[in-house]
Amino acid sequence: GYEPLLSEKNSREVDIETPLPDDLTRDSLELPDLSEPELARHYTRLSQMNYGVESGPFPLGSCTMKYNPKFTEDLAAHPSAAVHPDRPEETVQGTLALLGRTAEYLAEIGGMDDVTLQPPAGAAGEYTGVLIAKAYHEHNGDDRSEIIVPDSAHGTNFASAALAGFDVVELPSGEDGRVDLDALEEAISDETALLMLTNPNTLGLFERDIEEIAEMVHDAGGLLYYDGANLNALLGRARPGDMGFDIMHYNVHKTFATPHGGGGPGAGPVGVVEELTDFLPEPHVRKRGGGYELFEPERSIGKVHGFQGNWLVLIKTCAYIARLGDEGLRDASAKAVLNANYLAEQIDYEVPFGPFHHEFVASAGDQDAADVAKRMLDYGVHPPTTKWPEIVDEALMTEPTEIENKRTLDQLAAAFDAVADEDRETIEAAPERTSARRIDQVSAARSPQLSWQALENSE
Amino acid sequence: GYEPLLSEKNSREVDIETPLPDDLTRDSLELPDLSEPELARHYTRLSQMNYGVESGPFPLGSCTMKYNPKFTEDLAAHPSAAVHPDRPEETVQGTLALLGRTAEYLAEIGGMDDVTLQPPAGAAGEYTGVLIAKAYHEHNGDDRSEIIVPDSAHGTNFASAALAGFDVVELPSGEDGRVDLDALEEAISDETALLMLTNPNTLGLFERDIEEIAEMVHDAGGLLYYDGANLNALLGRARPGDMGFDIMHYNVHKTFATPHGGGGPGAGPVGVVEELTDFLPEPHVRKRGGGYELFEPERSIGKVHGFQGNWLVLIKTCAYIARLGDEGLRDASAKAVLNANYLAEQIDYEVPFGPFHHEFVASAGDQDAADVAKRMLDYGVHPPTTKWPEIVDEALMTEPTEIENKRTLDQLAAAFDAVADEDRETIEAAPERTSARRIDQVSAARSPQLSWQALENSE
Amino acid sequence: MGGHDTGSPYAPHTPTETEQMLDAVGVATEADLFDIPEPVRFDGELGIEPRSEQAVRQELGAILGRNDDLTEFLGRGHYDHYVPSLVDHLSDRQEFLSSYTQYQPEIAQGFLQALFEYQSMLVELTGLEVANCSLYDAATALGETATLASRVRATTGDRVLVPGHLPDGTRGVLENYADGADLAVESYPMDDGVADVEAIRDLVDDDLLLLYAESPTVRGVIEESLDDLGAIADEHEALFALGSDPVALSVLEEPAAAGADVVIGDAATLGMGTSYGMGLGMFATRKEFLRQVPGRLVGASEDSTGRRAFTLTLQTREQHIRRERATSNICTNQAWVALRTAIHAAYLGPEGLIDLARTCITGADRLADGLDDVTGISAPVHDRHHFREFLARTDQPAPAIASELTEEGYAVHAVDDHLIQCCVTDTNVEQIDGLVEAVTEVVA
Amino acid sequence: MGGHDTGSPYAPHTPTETEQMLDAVGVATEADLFDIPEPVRFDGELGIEPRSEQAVRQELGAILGRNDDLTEFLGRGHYDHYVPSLVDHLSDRQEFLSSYTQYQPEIAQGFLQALFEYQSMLVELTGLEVANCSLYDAATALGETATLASRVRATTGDRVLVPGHLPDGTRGVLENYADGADLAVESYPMDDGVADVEAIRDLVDDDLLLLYAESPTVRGVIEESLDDLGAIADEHEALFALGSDPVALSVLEEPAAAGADVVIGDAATLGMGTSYGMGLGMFATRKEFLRQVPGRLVGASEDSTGRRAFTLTLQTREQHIRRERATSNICTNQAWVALRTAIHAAYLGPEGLIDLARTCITGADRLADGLDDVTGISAPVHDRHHFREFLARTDQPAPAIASELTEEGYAVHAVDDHLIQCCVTDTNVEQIDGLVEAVTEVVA
Repeated sequence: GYEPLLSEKNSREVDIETPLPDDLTRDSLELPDLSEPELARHYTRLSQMNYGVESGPFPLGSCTMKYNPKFTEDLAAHPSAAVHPDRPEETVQGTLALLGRTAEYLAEIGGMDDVTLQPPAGAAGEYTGVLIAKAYHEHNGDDRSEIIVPDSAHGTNFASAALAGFDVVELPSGEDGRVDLDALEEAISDETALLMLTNPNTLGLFERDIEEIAEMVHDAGGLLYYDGANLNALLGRARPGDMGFDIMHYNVHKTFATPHGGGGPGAGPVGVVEELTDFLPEPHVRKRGGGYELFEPERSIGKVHGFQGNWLVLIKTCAYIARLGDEGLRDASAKAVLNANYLAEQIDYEVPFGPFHHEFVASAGDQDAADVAKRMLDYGVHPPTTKWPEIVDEALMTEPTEIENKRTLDQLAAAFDAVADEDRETIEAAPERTSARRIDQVSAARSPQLSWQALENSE
Repeated sequence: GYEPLLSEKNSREVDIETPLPDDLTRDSLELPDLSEPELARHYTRLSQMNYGVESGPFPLGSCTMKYNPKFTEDLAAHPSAAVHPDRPEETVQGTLALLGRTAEYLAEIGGMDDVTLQPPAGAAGEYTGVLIAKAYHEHNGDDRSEIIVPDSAHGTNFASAALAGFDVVELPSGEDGRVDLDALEEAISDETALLMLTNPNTLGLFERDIEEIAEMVHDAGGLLYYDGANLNALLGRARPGDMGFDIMHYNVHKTFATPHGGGGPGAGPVGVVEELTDFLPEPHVRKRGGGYELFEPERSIGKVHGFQGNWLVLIKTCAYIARLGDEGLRDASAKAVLNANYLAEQIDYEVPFGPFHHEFVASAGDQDAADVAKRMLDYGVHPPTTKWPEIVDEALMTEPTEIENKRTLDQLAAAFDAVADEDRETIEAAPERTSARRIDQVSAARSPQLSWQALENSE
Repeated sequence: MGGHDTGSPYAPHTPTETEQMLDAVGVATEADLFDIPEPVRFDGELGIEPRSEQAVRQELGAILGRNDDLTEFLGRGHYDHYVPSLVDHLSDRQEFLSSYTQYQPEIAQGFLQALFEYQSMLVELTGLEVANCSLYDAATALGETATLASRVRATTGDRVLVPGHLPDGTRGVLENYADGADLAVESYPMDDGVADVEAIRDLVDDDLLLLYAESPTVRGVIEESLDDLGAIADEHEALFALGSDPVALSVLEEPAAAGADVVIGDAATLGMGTSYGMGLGMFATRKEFLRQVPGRLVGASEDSTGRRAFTLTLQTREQHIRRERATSNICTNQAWVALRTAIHAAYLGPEGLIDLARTCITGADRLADGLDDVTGISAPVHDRHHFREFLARTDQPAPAIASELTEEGYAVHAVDDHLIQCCVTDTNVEQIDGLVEAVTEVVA
Repeated sequence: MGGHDTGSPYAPHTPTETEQMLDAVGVATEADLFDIPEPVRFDGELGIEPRSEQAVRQELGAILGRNDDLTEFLGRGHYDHYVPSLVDHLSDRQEFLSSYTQYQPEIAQGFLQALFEYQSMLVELTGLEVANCSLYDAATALGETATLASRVRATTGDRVLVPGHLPDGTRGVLENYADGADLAVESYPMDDGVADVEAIRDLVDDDLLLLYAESPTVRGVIEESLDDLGAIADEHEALFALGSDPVALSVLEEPAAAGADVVIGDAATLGMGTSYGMGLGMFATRKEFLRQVPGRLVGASEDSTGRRAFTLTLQTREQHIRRERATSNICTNQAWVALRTAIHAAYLGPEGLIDLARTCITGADRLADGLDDVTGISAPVHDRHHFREFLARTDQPAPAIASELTEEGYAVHAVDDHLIQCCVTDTNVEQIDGLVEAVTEVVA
């Protein structure tokens, strides 16, 4: 497993000649210079050193790595989808109609009254939601400075709150892994702008007290935010809006099977209840006459993306939801939860807490969870998320999603169990069968080399 | 490297229920029954056990394994290309125009007067050409029974001649690897319907006496057929029509970079000189008014394909030629010939004969050429064609095509030379690093198991 | 764009590399590499302008765009079924698309296994023991069947009997194959859309070499006398061959059960969609004819570690070894289409295939009923069971009706002065009402 | 279709398997798996009909088809360049498309190397030492630059100065980021399409935190005073950030040479084509700010055998570790777009990139000349060097002209009552004459 860098294959420095005066231009440009066949082989080779959902099981906890239907790619590649964001509304009625429909679908699924599609990722959705909460309180003349986030929440919750200028109040989990109502009581104050919750939480546990939680927050004048990372557990079974959440984001690259693309692009649409619709980002889509139009909501928070977000991703979202429909969505959550429960049942590692839904967090016990993960690579599967949430020792956070079945779950369980039986030396030496062996991350961070130029200079 | 059969993963037997009476239907159907994600993984895994042009060098002699440009695939997938062959002409003017243009391009490149696009492969092209020769002679009241084929010719030449009912007269090669004029003189008679020649021949040698050869055949009342397998050597440098050939086929999946698809589909258009255009298969395309029409040539040989051949392949052919143009085509042959000559110069194996063009045939000497090939697999390259043509002992027939450059040719040479230095045990034990080790072909043929049903029955 | 700036965009040589390589070879210029006698050298221009990728896409895309956008109700041997996107995406992986015939099986296990699976599916669908991994199309498969018959038949005999309704294209291909093998092609009469069994009995004698029937026939009628036809062939020690396709075979009587010795047809009805007649010659036969089979066969074997592995097998039948005594001249075949067919079939699974076949039955019935209600049209002409397609009799001239329908955006066959033919599959079943409406207008 | 016949087509469970698994888990029904209190259970219908793949493609394809087919001369931050087919085919390989963030680098070397190469190309194009491997888009990159500035600036200061012509979308995003970090966004005046350097000198004081300029500006003018602007920022110990894009940077003065501390912009001008504003936030900066960089960074390291290998690095900057003290909240980014950008850039190579940039210069000039010849139009408004786009002054109302042009099949910006803006790239350069003709007719 080794492929030279593009720059090592062939580079060429070309002098710049343009109609511009020399003082406005650079002197030369040096970049890789390879033919199409060479590039095809380069990237084919690189792809062969990469593991995707179609390579095998991918039970990365909290990441909902579903199979990405191919036909949604074809729709995103539709020639009519290639339009400029500054086009007059009447010339992009197709785009607006598709956005409108996607927003309607999502609103229905989340039990929300309206949805913005602008946020380009889940964290951007959180940030959007936080801005909406901020604007709402400000509009009410209510200057609130704090956002409450459970300790088991995704790191983005903390960061998004901070980005919007809030102080973060961290909420310790209760002994059952859920929100501790006493702790919550203590955390809530008249500074509380928002409580951000993931439900089921990152342990896969449904917050059974959600109605009471909502009441407490609302009574204190705060709002309730739903982190949609784990929505796949609830499709067609429960809706954040019905639980008392005021704002939520959707991770379409999780729940709605738009591909994760090695890190993105995703999209993080945000749904809100009626009371908050005036605060949605602009432009917002709505029906008018037989068609659709864009408008600026009355108290819009403004913009969270330079244009209107990750349009091509939203096409895939819409297509996926239309393909599944009610029946398919309900089945997706059923099978996702069945798979997690079945897998947890099969593996030798201890699984504390429960009953869980779409994911579970096992404990590697006296093994190092990161080593366990590396060793699982040798068994040809993608390992779970490790060492998080910290409430479980040496956590192995496992989310098989609905796309596995008994056969592949049994294979996955066999990989877990094989590693569970192995000794420390073996797992510390892992992986052995991958294109690269264990990579030294410490020295990578200690003396960062972030470009081929840096590599050349260090030689 | 092992992937269970579809049938081993999950099969299902389903009872047949239709509106038809039971005696017209089968009772049940048992086939693999897998979900889309499972299939995606199955075929992804299979693809990973397969070597393509973008996996690395592919110097398979006589096969012209070029890089297949991606954009030609997009054109073949153009929605407007999906038309039925029975459509009225006036509704498929796009298809007819594209066929017309492709035929014109090919006629120009081959120096022919007209071209049929109907033959679905090279061998089908040969057969078409033979039928045209037959019809021509018959039309002239000249019943000729023999076709002359050099011993170094592709096996298809012999088989195509036989398929059309001719006797094959095999022509022994001269000492220089080319046509022996004395032997040819002896072979020619008034039974000679056709001489089939590959030029450059399978040793990569240009038949320098081609003018004399053509004269001899024509004087005897015979026709001259050009096997287009090696046309890549001559693009824009020489044209079969100018050499005296009357009929030729083009292997578009070689010369014009339409993908070989693991064995096809290709296309084998056939070009003819003016005198033979009346014999072309029907329907044939021609311009009429501002558009195109189909017609039946006056003395058409009839059909060689149920409809009009491999249409989607022809789109790719046309696109490739239009992309390269004169300049690109001439460059392709130059670089193909340069590459073969450069590679031959670099390797340790003896290369008899010359000067060669787009391919050369090295001799593995006292090594077994088939073993050499197996061992080359271990060096991550595709080996040459082996043990053919038989005029070279333990032949390694090597055609790098123009898509390699000095770097990849040097890698390829290193693979040749590494094997040349290895001992018999090593190469007989090869390959070691492939997804399957050396496969037992003898027992495969002795007790054929050609389906999963056969495998199940044998268990 | 890399490498050099002129010439083939797919040749990677920089000018410097080219110089170095010419030096290594020992010639001064590229022209010196060519050992071509001066008189046959080509110094002219082909007159083909090179174009950018973008320009070729625009230009050829615009040419293709001249095809009218019609909803096709066309069949007669070339059928359109919806091809799932998965088929495109998987088959386009370069490891499949840009690979060669599997002469080095150790690095071609993936394609070999896919073809083995394709063969196995045909074994299930036909009930025969052996399927090859592709011929060009249904017509050439019929030609190959005739030559196979002449090789395997115990006694002499040169008569090939085919349905009177066989399309010209198929018949034409068969004639050429038959001509080379000195066989005589004759039509047998049809009665109400199917084989006239009694007439056939009268026609045959011991010179019968091959009896060919189709089900569904090209007119969409399900042949009801397959058992009789098989028996007739048997009586005369002739081969009985059946033409069909994988979708129809999912529900129709198993050919082997009706005595078929060979099953052919267009397997690209799965995997390919409408493609101007580009097909995939299906070919399955009895085990006893194995060594006379045309085309490639993939077999299971073992590698040196004892693990199951696949390889092309029985290659001594083929042209590259047996030359003029080969079972066929076929070399390049339709392997990649077979891969697509297999993926499509696997995608559908048994239930999906049966569903699809049901759509072909009920859709045709529904359209026939709809047209029958139109004044001036009676459909179906044959009072039989149909699959996908059927004939309709028109009071007005059929060619004029068909031509006017193209103006309305529909394509149907005009097969005779007062006969049109329509084909319904999953891709146009939703447009049945539209067609009926258009026909109503056109004949009004 | 396999597995079960209802429910999600992407869940493979057969009914039997489901039963077995429920048994293993110890529950009777799927509903029993859900630990949801009754009052918040959802028993209603979402009202979304499931559809076949074919139906969804038809339906959504038809919806998309409602977009008018216009030749766009639109830019202003979202640019269209021809994306070679190679980019689609390679980036669509599932190993790339369906992979996750590279938390397990040992099985993600391919994507990591591609991102490392992307970073390296940006280093060459910007002259800065560090590039991250993506932010969402140019606007959010500007927001992140403002917060970076507030973290790294030695002294206090809260003023962010941006061009007066900054588009509303970019400005709006920046305002939100600035608000959270208690920064003040102010516009500086423009003069003849570029920064008014003297006015800026008057505006700034020691509270200056960040000075932001663009070249080309949103009006397509190449900024000529970058060195001056860099010096002004430097004098006040403020950061100087430049907005641009990879195509422009191929030929324009190297930002680092002009004193830029940060370079941002939309890198998806390569790799993505027109996509309704979907972009790729480019972000490069000086090495000294490395540990304050937002977003992901790929670094070279070694594996346990000493072989070069790549990994995400400096992750302690990121939200999943540093939480509310992270450099940004970004998690999912635009990695796959960065892959596409890198492939596109590599496809073009240095000569191809420069060629493309030249087309953007000469094309804009040619269109401006053409429009200037039309009575009632003067172009370009700014007597300066342009890249891709320019303003034209119209005697008649610009919105009416733009609107009438859509009837003729062209889209241009109407940026003011009597200003239109046009953008030329390799994708519409062949349509320049058509646009000029259409404008001539419209204003006649």
